Amino acid sequence: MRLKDNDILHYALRNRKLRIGLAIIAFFMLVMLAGPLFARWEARERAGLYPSAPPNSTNWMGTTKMKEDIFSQFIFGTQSTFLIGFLAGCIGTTIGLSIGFFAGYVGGWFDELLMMLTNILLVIPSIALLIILAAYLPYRGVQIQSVIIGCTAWPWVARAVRSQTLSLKQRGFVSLARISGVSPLRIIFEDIAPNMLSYVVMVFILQFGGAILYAVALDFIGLGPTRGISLGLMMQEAFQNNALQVGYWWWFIPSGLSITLIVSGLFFLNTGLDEVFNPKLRDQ
Amino acid sequence: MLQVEGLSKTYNKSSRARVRAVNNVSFSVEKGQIVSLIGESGSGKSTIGNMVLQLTKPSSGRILFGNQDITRQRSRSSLKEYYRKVQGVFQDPFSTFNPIFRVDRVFAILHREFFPNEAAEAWQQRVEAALLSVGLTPAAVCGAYCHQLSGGQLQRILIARALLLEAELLVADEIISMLDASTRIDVLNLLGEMRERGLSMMFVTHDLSLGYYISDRVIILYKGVMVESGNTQTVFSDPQHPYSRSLLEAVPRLDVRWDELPPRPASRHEAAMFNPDCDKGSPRMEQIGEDHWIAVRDCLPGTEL
Amino acid sequence: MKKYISRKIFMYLLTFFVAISINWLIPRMMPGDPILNLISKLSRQATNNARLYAELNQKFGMDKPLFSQYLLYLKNLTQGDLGQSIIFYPKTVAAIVSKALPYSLTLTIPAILLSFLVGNYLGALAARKKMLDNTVLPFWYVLTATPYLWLSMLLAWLLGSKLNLFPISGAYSFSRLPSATLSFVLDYLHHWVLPFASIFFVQLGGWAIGMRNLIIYELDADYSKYLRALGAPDKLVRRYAYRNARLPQITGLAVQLGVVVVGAITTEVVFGYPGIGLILAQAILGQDYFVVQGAFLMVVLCVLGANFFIDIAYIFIDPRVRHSMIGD
Amino acid sequence: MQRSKRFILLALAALLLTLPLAATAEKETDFGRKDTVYVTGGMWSIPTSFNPITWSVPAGLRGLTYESLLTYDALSDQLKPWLAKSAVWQADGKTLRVTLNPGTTWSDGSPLTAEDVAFTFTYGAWSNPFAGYLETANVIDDRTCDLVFSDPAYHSINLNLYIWPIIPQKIWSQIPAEEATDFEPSLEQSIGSGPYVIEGYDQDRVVYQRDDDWWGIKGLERSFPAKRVVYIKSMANNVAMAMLSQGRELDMANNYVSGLPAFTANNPALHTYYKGAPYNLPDNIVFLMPNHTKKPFNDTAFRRALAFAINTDDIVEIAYENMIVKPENSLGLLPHPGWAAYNNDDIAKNLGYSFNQDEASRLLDAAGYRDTDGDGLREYPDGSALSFKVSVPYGWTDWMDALRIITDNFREVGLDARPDFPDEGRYQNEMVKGEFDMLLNNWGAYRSSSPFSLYQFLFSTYTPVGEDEWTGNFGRYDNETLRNLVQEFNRIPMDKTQESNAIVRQIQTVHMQDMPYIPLWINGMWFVANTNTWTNWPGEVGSTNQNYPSLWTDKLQIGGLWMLSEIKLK
Repeated sequence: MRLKDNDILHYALRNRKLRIGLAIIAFFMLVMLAGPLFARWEARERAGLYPSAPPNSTNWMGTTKMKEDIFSQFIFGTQSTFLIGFLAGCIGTTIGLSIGFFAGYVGGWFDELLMMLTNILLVIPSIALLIILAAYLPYRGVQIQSVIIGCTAWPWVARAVRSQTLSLKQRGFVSLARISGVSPLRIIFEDIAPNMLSYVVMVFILQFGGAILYAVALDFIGLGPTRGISLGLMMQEAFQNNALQVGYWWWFIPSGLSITLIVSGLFFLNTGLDEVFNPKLRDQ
Repeated sequence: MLQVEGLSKTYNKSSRARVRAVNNVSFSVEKGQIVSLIGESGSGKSTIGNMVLQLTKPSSGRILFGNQDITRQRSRSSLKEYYRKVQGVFQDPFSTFNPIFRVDRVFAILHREFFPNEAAEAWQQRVEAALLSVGLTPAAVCGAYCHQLSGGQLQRILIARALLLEAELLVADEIISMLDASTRIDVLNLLGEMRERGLSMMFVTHDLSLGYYISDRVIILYKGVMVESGNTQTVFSDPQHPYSRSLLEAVPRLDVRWDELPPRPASRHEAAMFNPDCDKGSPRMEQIGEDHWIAVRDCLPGTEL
Repeated sequence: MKKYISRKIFMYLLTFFVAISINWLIPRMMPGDPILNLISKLSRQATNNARLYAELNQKFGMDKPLFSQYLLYLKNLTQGDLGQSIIFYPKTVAAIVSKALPYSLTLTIPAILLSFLVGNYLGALAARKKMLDNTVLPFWYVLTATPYLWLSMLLAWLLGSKLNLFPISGAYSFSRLPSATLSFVLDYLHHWVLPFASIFFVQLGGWAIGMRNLIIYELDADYSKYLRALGAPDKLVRRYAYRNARLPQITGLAVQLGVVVVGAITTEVVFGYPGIGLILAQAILGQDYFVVQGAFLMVVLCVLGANFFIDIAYIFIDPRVRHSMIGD
Repeated sequence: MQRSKRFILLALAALLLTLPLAATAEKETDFGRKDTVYVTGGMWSIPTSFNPITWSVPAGLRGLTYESLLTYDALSDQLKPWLAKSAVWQADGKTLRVTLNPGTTWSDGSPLTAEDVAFTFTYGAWSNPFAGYLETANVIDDRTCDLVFSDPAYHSINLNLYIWPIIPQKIWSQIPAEEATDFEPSLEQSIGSGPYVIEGYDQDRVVYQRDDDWWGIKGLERSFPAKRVVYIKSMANNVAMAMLSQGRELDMANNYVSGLPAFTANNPALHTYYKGAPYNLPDNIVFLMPNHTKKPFNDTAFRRALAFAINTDDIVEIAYENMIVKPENSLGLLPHPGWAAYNNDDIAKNLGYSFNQDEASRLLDAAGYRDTDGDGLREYPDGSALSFKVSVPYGWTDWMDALRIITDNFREVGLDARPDFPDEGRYQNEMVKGEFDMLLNNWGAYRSSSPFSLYQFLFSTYTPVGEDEWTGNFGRYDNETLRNLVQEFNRIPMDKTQESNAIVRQIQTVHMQDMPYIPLWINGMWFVANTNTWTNWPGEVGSTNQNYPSLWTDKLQIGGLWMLSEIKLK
C-alpha cells in the first residue's frame, strides 16, 4: 500500500505540475527574501522623482501617484501577501484539523456540536467578524487580517478532515491502539494525523492560496489593513486611482499578475502533490 | 470467565432501516476454552467481538468479565485494567499496523502504557522472548515496516503482543482469513499452543471447518441472533436448527456427490420459522441435549406445523 | 427516513436559530453608537440633536433592556420586519434587501449554475483526452487563481471602455426605467454580460478541475475496472464515472449557492450592479448594522436552504448516502 | 436526465430574469439622448426618501423639485430671485418681508402662496432651520409674507433663504410635525414647485422629468433645455471615468476623479472649469483638528509648530495632482468674492504661518519638546514619550494620501505621528465624542454667502467631553470670547461688511495666534463634463454659462440650477 520514500521523490521530480508550481513559488520566495536587498525605499516612502512615472532607471517598476516606488511596494507587498497566506493558512488548517479530528474521532453529541459550530461559521460571513474587530482594534494590520481570515476559513477543513477521520477511525491500527490503552488524544495525533499528512499538506496549500484571494477581496471592499502594504492593497490603490483607465499599466498589472501567479503556483503545487501521493492521478 | 448476557446492538440512524446487528445474545467463555462464533457476513459476529473488546458500545445487555460488568465501567484506568486481560487480533494484519511506523512500535506502546516502570533492556528481552515463542526471529521483524512482512508474520506479532501482556482472553476476529493456506495452519497451531498455556479464546469466523478444527464450543449466528450453540462435536454431528443445517450442507463434501445428498427432512423449527402465526420476535434458546441449545419460536396455540 | 429528515430539520432549525441570534448579537457587541451615525447623517444642526437622539433611540428600541430587544428582534423577524436602515434612513431593511435581491440572484444563480454545468462538462472532457488535459488544465488553474475583481476590471476596461462592446455600469441603461418589454430585457441582458462573465469564468476553472480529478479517481475505481474487464464500451464506463463524480461536486454547488447573495460583492462593486453585494459594501463601511444584519440573514437562509436541499436530495440521488445512514 | 436538467436550468434562468420586471411599470421607456442630461457625483446612497425636509435627501430633490425662496450665485456673490421676487429686511431689523414672484404654482397646478411660505417656516419639524429664531410668520396677502424674528441672526437666516425648500401646506399639514422626518411621500404626494418632477427611481438612479407647465417659464423667464435629468449614484472611480470618456450615458460628474489631468489631456471631449491646473473651482476648506482636551494639543506653541511643519504645496501637487488651488494665505478662507471682504492679509502675514520646518523645529525646541533620548523623535518636556495619530476615514483616498504627506511632515520635524484610517463610523463616533488625537474635517467649511458659516462651524459651540458635539468644534477648543464674537458676527446685517469685518478681524487674530484648528488645503468643486451631447458647460473661458458647476445636494441653489438651464445641445 505504502509507497517507498524514494518512489515519492522519483515521482515528485518527474511531475511537471509540481515542478511548475515549485518554480513559481520559489521565484516569489526569492523576490520576498532577496528583494529587500534591492529595494531602496520603504513601501510608503515618496521616493520617486515624478509621480505616476513609467518604469525607468531609478524606479525600476515606475512610481505611483504618490511618488512611491512600485518595485519596493512589490517586494514588501509580496512579503505581506505571503505572510497573510501563510499565517491564515496555518491558523485555518490548525483549527480545521483539530476540530475535524475531534469531531470525527470522538463522535456522538460532541461531533454534532462541533459540526453545528462549523455550520454556523459557514453561515455567518467572515465580514461580520471583521466589522466587530475593525471597531475594537485601533488599526488593522496584515497580521490581524490573516488571523481573521484564518479564524473564519477553517470550516471547510474541519468538514473534510472529519470525514477522513471517520474513515481512518475504522482502520485496524486505531482499534489496536485503543486496545493498547492509548489515550484518544494520542491516537489522534500519533496514529490518525500522520496518516493524513499528505492530505494536510494539500489542505494547507489550498488554504494558503484561498487566504490570499480572500485578503484581496477584503482589501478591495475597504476592510484591508489600514497599515502596511500588500499586493491586494496595491491593486486596490491602483484601482481607486484609475491606473488602468489613465494608462498607468505599471501600477495596475504587477499586483494582480503576481497574485494570479502565486495562487496558480500554489494550485499547481497542490495538484502535483496530489498526483505524487495518489498513484491513480498520475500522468503515466 | 467471560459471560455475555442478553447482548444487543442496534444501529438506528434511520427509522425505516433500523438494523439489529446483534440481538439478545448470551454465551460464556470458560478458562482455557476456545469458543467460536460462526456465521456468514452480517451475522453480527464481529460486532460481538468488538463489543467484548469495548470498541463498540452495546445497546443493551451485559458483558461480565470476572463477575464485573465491564459495560458499566468506562474509565480509562478500568479500561486499561481490562485490556491487560482481554486482547484482540484482527482480520486484516496490514491495516492493523500503522503503515508509517515500524512494526515493533506496537511493543513500544505496550511498554509505555502498561509497563512504564520496566527497564528498556528487560523489556526488550521479554519482547524477543515473546517473538521467539510465536516462531519469529526478532532480528527479522524488529525495525521492519508492515509492508515488508507477510500477513502470517504480522499476525504472529500481534499474538506475541497478547503474550507479553499475559492476557487471559484473546478475541481473534477472522485472524487467518487473509492469510494464505500454508501460513494458516501455522497460526492455527500457534493458537492451539496458546490454549495449552491457559489462554481462553473467542474465535470469530465464517469458516465452519476452522470452527470445527479449533474450538471447544461453537455458537452459530444468523442475522444477529444465536440459532444454535453447544459442544463442537455435538453441534457439528447433529445440527438441529435449519440454518445450521443448511450451513453445514453447503460445505462441499469430498465423499458424497452433490446430487447424492440425502433429502433433508424439514424440522419443526424450520416450519415455525416460516409460519406467520409464529412469533417474529427474538427466539428463546431451548436446551435439546447435553450442552446443545437451539433457538425456538413460540407459535400460537393450535398452530399446525 | 422520516426520522432522519426530521432530525436534519431539527439540526437546521437549531443552526438557524443560533445563527440569527449571533447575527443579532454582532451589532450589539460593537463599541460605537449607530444612532450617532444616523444623526450625523440626518442633521448637522446642533440645536435639536439631543431631542432627536432620544427620539431615535426609542424608535430603534435601543432604550429597552438588551433581552427585550432580542425578543423584539425575534418577534419582528417572524413578521418579516428586519428593522430600519441607518445609512438609508428612513428606508426599511426589508425594502432595501427585497429591491436588491433580484439583481443579485439573477446575476449569480445563472453564473454559478452555468459555470457548474459547463465546468463539469469540460472537466469530464479533459479527464478523457490527455491532450486537452495538458493544454487546458493550466489555463483553468490560472483562471481560478485570478482575483475576481482584477479580472472584472480587465474585462470592463477591455470590452467596456476600449472595445465599447458592453456597458460597464448598472443593471440596465440609465436611459431607461424598467418595463416589461423585449427591448428592456435585451438591454438588461446586455448589462448583465460582463458581470456574469467575470463570475462565470473564475468559477468555471474550479468546477472543471474538481470534475477532472474526481473522474480520474472514479475511472480507476474497481467498478470501472470491472466494467471494462466485462468489455463494456468506454462511453458507458465514463458515464458511470461521471455519475459518481457528480456527487461531491453537487455538495460544492450547495455551498456556492449559499454564498450567492454576497458571493459577488466585489463584482457588484466594480460594475455598480445594484445587488445585495453593493448594498452590503456600503452598509459595512457606513456601519449600518441593521442592513448588514438583513443581508446576513439572506446569506444564512441561502446557505442553510441550499445545504438542506442537497442533504435531502442526496438521499434520492446517492444510494451510498442512504446506506451510510445505516452503518456506523 | 441531462435534457431535463438543461430544461430546468433554462426555465430557472428565464424565471430569474423576469424578477426585476415584476415590480415595475408597463410602459416602455427609452429616453432620447438629446432630451436627457446624465449627471453623477451628487448622490452617494440609494434614493431613500423623497422627503425634502430631512438632510439626507436624494440629490436634486431640493432645487429641481422643491424650490427655495432665493438662489445664490456663488460665483458673483449675489442673491437672486427664485420663488421670491425679493426678501427685504424691514426697518425694525426683525421683520423680513418676502414677496413671491407672480404665478408661482405647485406641480399639480394649484397656486403656491404666501400661506405655504408661512407654513414652511412655522412647521414644527425638528429640521426647520428657523426654529428658535422665528417669532411669527404673518401672511400679508397672497404674494407677501412677513417673517418676524425674535432673534435676527442675519447670516444664518440668509443661508437658509436660498437653501430651505418651500413645502406644500396641503400635504404637510396632514403630517404631525414629530413624524415629519419619517414621512416618505409617495410620488403622488411629491408635489413640488420646481422645474422638474420625479419620474422614477431605482437603487442607482433618480430620474427627474421636466414640468412643461412650470411657473418659472413665465415667472422667471427661464427654461431648461433637457427634458430629463438622470441622477446616477456615484460609482466606482474607474467606471465614472470610463463612462465620462465615452459620454454615452454620462454628461457630467461632480466627483473627485483621480488621474484627471492625465486623462483630460488625451480626451478632447472632456471639459473642466479651468483648462489646466487647478482644473476646479475652490469649494471647501479642510482643517486639521487637534483634540484640545489631550496633551500635547492643549499647548498653543505645539499647535503653532504643527502648522509650520506641513507642506501644503505637496498636498496640492502630489495628493491632488494640481487639481485644486493653493491657499493664498493661512487664514483658511475660500478665495470667493462673498468672503473677499474678510480676507485680512495683514493678519495672515503678521500672525499666520507658512511651510517652514526650521521654524517648526525652533518652536518645538523652544516649547521644550526635544529629542532627549536620541531616537530621532521628540519627547514631552518632562521626557515622556510623545506620539499621536491623525485620523481620516478609510476609503477617502485623496484625504488618505494627503494625510500620509502630513504625518510624514510631522516625522520630518521629529514628531511620532501615525496616520490612522478608522472606518467611517468609528471616525464619526470618535469625532462627535471627542475621543480622537487629531483628525481632518471639512463639514461646515463650504462656500456660502458669508464666512459666518465657517466660523459657526469652527468656533460657535463648546461641548465638554462626555457630551456629543455636532457643529464642528470637535476638538473642544474652549474660548468664550470667540464664541461670543461669532454670535455677534451673526447679528450684524449682511450688508454692513465693515462692521462685520471688525469682528472677523478679532476672530482671525485669535485663530492665528491660538491656532486651535489648522487650515490645510482647499478642496475643489469637482466638475468634469463631456461635450459630445451637451455643450456650454461652465468654464473659465468661452462659456456663456457662468455658474457654479455643482449638482450636489443644496448646491443647485447656488449655481447648479442656473447651470442646467444654460447648457446647450450640441
